[in-house]
Amino acid sequence: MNKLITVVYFAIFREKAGISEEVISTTVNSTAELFRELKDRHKLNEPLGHCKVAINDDLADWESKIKDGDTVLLFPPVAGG
Amino acid sequence: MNKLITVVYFAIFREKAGISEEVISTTVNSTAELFRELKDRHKLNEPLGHCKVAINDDLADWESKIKDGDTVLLFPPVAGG
Amino acid sequence: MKVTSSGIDIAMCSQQLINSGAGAFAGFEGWVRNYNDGHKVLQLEYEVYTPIAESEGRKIIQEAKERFDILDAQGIHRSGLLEIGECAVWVGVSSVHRNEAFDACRYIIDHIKVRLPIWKKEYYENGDSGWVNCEQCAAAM
Amino acid sequence: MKVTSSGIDIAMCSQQLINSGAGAFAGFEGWVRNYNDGHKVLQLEYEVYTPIAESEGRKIIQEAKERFDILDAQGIHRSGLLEIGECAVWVGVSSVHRNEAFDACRYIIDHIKVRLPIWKKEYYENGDSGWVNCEQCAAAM
Repeated sequence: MNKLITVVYFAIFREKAGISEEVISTTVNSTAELFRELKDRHKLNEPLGHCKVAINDDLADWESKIKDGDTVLLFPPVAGG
Repeated sequence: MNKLITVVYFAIFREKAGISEEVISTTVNSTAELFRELKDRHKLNEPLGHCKVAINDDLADWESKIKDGDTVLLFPPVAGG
Repeated sequence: MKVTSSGIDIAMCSQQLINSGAGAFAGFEGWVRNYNDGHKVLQLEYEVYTPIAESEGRKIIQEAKERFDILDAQGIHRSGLLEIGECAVWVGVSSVHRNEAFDACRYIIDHIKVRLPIWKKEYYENGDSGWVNCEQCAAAM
Repeated sequence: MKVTSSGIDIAMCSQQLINSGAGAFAGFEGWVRNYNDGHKVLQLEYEVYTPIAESEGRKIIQEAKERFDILDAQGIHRSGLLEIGECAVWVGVSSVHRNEAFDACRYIIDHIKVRLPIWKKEYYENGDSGWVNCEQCAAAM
């Protein structure tokens, strides 16, 4: 079944995607699957292991499940400090 | 031969000796010998190994030789910071 | 833990950690450097996702309080454009004795750097810019 | 390394270590605590032999510069009467990367505490006073 997911892009991901967020219709179940789907479309070439993800403002991991209506935040490699 | 040595007392040593400095005439050769001589006179009961000594404004050790005219500073256990 | 778009008043921040039982304070400040990896940096921009940066920052501080015998700790991170020499991040820890303050301060800054959703874009003298730690932009330079 | 009988302006001190090549600053502040070894402290007095405190302090900072890859370091120690909560000693270190700043800062404060001719007399609530680290006064309490 298709889910409607809001995806938010940050920093280099936002620049690559050319948008800061979008709503997509997808059949994927996990954050990792979502990332792989978007990676090709938007040329998000950072290795998955260097990136982070959050669902509805809570940090998640790449095995986390996504459900209809979720907002998924895609974080490229961080560089605070 | 007797030497004239100026001895300066700090902190608890000054309080024990009741004076901040004095000129003494002594035959001792090293700082340790000087300390032992003054220890009894002024009840300087701190262990030698916990104390420091300086000669003419340079830190010395307890084997340092003293000579006529030197100023010897006797430092009880320090507690900076 | 706070994210702010204006200058960090370090004296005021550390003042807030002063406590009559505290004997030691360890602080860390990260300043904008003029060089990184051999490139002359003119300016720097931090993008921060504040809700998670602050909640994850508070979690790090809580972890530090559980691991080390400290009295209090705080952290502040800048967002937006910064000039060379400005303070980008500040961490302060108070404790009864000094070793714990140093250990906790180091723990907090180490974890801030790898766990908070903060990205740093450097603007170079030659007109280029790049997101630090991103392989794509590194490869493009 | 300086000894001063007036309040330490920490913001001004750390400002002097800011350098456009410095990315990291680690600082330590020692504050007067209200308790020591179970005794309530009302006030504290530092006696300092300034000529050697300053020369030995400069030596410690020089050693830190030789041992750790840092850019600059400074230290200030108070003398005279201090109230609870006042800053008694400040150490600041700037470096390109943070680990060196932390290591050097710790080295400097560790050595300041054991090598400088500085003595601390505490005045207690019960009217007694004592020189810290002196066995005689400890035994007398």
